[in-house]
Amino acid sequence: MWSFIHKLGSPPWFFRFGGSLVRWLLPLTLILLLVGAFWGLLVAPPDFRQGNSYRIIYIHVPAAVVALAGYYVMALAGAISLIWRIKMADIAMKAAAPVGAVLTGIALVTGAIWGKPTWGTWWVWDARITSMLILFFLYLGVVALFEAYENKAAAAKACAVLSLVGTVNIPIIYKSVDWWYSLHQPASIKFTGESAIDASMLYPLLLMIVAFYGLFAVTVVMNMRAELIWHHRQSAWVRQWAGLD
Amino acid sequence: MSASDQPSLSLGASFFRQFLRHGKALAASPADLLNPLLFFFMVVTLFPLGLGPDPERLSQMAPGILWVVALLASLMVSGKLFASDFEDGSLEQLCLAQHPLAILALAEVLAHWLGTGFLLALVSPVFALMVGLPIQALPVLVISLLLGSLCLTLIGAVGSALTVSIRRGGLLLSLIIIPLHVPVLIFGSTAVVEATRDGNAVSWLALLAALVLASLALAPLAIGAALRISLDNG
Amino acid sequence: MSASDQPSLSLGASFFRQFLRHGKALAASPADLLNPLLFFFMVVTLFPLGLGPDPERLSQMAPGILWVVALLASLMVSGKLFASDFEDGSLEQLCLAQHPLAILALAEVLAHWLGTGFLLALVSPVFALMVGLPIQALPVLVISLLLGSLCLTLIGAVGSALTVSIRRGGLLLSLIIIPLHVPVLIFGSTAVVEATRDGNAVSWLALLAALVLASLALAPLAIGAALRISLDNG
Amino acid sequence: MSLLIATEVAIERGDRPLLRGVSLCVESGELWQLVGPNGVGKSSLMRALAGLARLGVEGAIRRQAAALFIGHSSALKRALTPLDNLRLHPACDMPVDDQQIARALRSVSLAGYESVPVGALSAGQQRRVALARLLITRARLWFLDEPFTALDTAGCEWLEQQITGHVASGGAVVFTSHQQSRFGARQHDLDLARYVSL
Amino acid sequence: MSLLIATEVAIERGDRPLLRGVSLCVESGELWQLVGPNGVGKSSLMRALAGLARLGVEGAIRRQAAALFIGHSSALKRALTPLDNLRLHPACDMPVDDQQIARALRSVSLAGYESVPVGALSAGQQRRVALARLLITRARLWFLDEPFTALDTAGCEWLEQQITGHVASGGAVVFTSHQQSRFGARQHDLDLARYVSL
Ligand code: HEM
Ligand SMILES: Nc1ncnc2c1ncn2[C@@H]1O[C@H](COP(=O)(O)OP(=O)(O)OP(=O)(O)O)[C@@H](O)[C@H]1O
Ligand SMILES: Nc1ncnc2c1ncn2[C@@H]1O[C@H](COP(=O)(O)OP(=O)(O)OP(=O)(O)O)[C@@H](O)[C@H]1O
Ligand SMILES: [Mg+2]
Ligand SMILES: [Mg+2]
Repeated sequence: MWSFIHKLGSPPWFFRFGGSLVRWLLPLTLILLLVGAFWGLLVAPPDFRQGNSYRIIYIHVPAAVVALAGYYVMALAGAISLIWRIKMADIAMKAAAPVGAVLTGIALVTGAIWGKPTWGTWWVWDARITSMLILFFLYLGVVALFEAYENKAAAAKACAVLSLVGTVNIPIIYKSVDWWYSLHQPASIKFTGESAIDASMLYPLLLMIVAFYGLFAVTVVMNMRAELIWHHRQSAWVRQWAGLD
Repeated sequence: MSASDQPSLSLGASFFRQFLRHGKALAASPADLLNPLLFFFMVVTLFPLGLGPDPERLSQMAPGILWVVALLASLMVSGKLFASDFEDGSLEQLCLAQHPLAILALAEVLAHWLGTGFLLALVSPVFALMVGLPIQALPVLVISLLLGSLCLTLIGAVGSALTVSIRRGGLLLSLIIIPLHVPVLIFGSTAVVEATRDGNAVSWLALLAALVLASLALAPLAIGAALRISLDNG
Repeated sequence: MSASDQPSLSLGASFFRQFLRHGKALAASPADLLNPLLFFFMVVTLFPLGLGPDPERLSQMAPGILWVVALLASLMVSGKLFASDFEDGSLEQLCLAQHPLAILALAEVLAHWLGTGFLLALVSPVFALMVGLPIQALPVLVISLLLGSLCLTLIGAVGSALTVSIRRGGLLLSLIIIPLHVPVLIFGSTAVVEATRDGNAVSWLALLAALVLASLALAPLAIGAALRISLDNG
Repeated sequence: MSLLIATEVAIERGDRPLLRGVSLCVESGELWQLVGPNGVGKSSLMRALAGLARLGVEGAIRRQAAALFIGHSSALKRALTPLDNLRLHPACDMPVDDQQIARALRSVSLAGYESVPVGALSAGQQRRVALARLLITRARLWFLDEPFTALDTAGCEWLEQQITGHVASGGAVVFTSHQQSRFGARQHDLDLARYVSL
Repeated sequence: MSLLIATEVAIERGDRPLLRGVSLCVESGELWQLVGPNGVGKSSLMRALAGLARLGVEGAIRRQAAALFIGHSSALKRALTPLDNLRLHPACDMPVDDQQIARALRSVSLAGYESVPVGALSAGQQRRVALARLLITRARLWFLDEPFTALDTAGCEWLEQQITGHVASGGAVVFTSHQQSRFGARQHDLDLARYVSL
């Protein structure tokens, strides 16, 4: 176990390990995505109230779920980088932030698109929607901070601090937004997610969630590999891999 | 000045150079350009959080909120307009240049505006939809913000030029500048309100345009004079 | 470290010295000190102008407006918290001091808060009356602002410490800390809303107080770490 | 030809009188050093001569040529590269292309640093970028306030050559320095201690 | 007694390797000068030795005494007077009273400027205030990065005396400078050109 963690910290080893991981995870994810999309978009029955427009949940919900989990992955990597000073954790964090931001963005945009036919408006200040928006800001903050630092080693440390501060805050933010929403008079429009969902719709949804998790992992690992070869572009093992030596 | 000391760089070239210099310093990375937009976005978000999520009430106040936030955004960034030029000594160099300080300073102001107010006006519809502004009011919103933010930036630049060196006088001078922002705010928000009611927005926009022309003509002179005073004080 | 290198100045004395140093530097430029107040005053005046003068509606929104503006005022000044220390090299000296950076930095943050948020909370009733907040809500407003602004300042200090080494970091700072400000805004404005309705304001104030304690405990650690990182980047 | 004529200049700063009765006439081809201990008013006088300070300055100052001023602050943007900094510099009074700038940077031994932000250069390297402005201006009158600061031996030699060359080609230089330098030109010293106003 | 032991230090900044294999051992009573051309890495090494930079620094650095660092930036607040600046300075590690500070200011020939804001002092005067810190610290290890900058002849002599005195009383000084100075103490040169990493 320890030797595995130790090896994870070694760039050449991780590069190879990541390579083989991507090699089988990427096809698997694509297959899951295809099956899930086919099932959800074509096979599953239309909703009796919303007709076919509800099918956007097959993108909306997985994106939202994985975006949330992604922040914790990123913060965990940040904590590891600060405490144990493992470079690989820096790289993981840097790779996860933009992916999480994009997923959050997808959840927001698909939600807005969905909101137009169902609520007749693009946006409402619902508790969950609002906290998703704040999560989006948190992600963007990390990405922007990283870009702004000139020294990339310092950038990673700074982002680690920021994402840790964010982690402490996320539960507070969620709780406060929840209270905020229930305290002020409720909006005239209700969030429709509460009704129990039929199994025929649920299974493809679960499948899509798993597929999005896979997609997240694959993108992050691919990002990390790209970062690794760029960072070590001068070193022997990269030149060997690229066939330069 | 002797004949050999004729300006060897045309006014236009100098202007453009100064414009580029400031623009590049602002946007040393493309991500920097997004920052004012994000700021606007976030501050717009703060209002529903503070005022409560009732869509009805929010949409009523949307024009006012959007305009006040735009004003604040401009206020927050334009205070620093000449600060770095003053600190790193660029201002001295501008004073010694062969072309009028007022015009070179205008180049900076325009670069600054393009990177902040202009962009903000372009993307404002997104925020407007979030606070429930009716769609038919969007064009007027964009135009009013385009004109208004230019005006705000010019006025803010005068304030910035006056206060850049002064440690103690800053307060008084901002007090002088702020009332000048008021007409812009009133014309702009009224134009948008009119547009939501299908009223006569155009005349308010015309008023804004007149303000823009007036400040384009007068502000550079004030800026140039103020910068020289600041240098003397420094 | 050998025995002769024992700290020869107690932690308390160092803390107080740092507090005084920052406080004096702030007070030497009263403009900086009054800026947040002025900003608050001005923006509170802008709202009736932008939203229309209907007193009924204004007084309904007063808690939200006052709190959003207080948040923005804190945002405006907290970017400057460590900027001058970084530029003039004081930060290096703090890092080399014998006492923990986190604690010395806390001294500065407190001095900063006393000069900005604390003052603002004290004079807020004046502004509150201008936007028609019911008188019975004033005590809650002041207390919520006292607690809340301390919290905002501490969070802002983390952001300032993270961005201080970045040129043109001003807006970036806002991006980073606005999301973290959200709970403070919600608790604070809700407390005031409850107070206007004679509801249960105390429990919201208690939540704010809990936030203050938590951030007093955690923020200094983050600030210390962030300042060291910034030094490494500089 | 006189490039700068100052008559009976008196200087005060912040209500404190510094110098009085300073007169000098800088001819083309001349090299002037303002001499005096810390705080006597060298920088203040130089700013007045260059036309940067007007309040608190009395007497007549006539500049008859375009002036270049390099003072304690570098007038460089830390976020920009040396290339951009020079190309877009307000003190650059002639049309320049990238090759000229690159040549100027090579001349100050900064080849290879063309696209590093100036903020990430060492103190001496930043000063070299600031001094590279000497190569992209047509100004005949140079005001240099402690230009040798932070330069290493090679850098100082380079600057001495530039100054000597500029003077030889009919320009004029007014500078201050606390270091000893050797120029290939005769040097006029203006000892400000003689003009201190009491 | 060794006050500072550095073994096999390697330094890189912004992904650019600067120095490698630097080892030095500073004993009490020693005076070390870091020597090298602009941009070789003197300031970077000194910051690493003083403990100010950690990222990009490899190797072992052990400081066994309190350190004082005076770098390119003065660590003075422009709005405060020299008196306040020194009395409240974070680097002042002992209890001081106003008389001590006033004496320190007299020693750097700034009597009469006690209550002028530091921002209104000349370049050399500001440097003198910064250097007055040498008189109000008990740190035994001094790191001085180009401390002679902006000082006039008298100022330089004063600083040479301080350094000599500190070394004689069992302290140690590590400094950089591009000027020639004369100290009453033997000086070790560490020529960084030998450690440049390729
Ligand atoms: C921009 C607008 C929207 C945002 C930001 C948003 C965000 C979210 C988030 C964060 C989740 C939570 C996933 C979880 O808790 O595990 C979610 C789930 C969900 N959303 Fe949205 N949403 C938006 C609009 C909509 C709309 C318009 C609808 C339907 C009318 C909708 C229906 C759902 C459903 C059915 C779920 C899953 C059910 C559940 O887990 O409770 N969303 N959305
Ligand atoms: N903030 C920074 N970020 C990245 N690189 C830097 C930074 N500061 C300096 N460098 C690089 O590190 C190298 C060494 O810089 P350093 O300041 O240590 O030089 P130095 O020997 O002190 O030179 P000088 O004599 O000019 O003061 C320079 O080549 C410079 O390009
Ligand atoms: N901004 C200012 N406001 C008020 N007084 C100033 C200001 N700058 C300098 N002075 C005062 O003017 C005097 C001369 O300053 P100046 O900078 O001209 O000296 P200098 O001869 O260049 O000295 P140095 O050799 O230290 O650079 C100093 O005694 C200083 O106190
Ligand atoms: Mg001077
Ligand atoms: Mg150096």
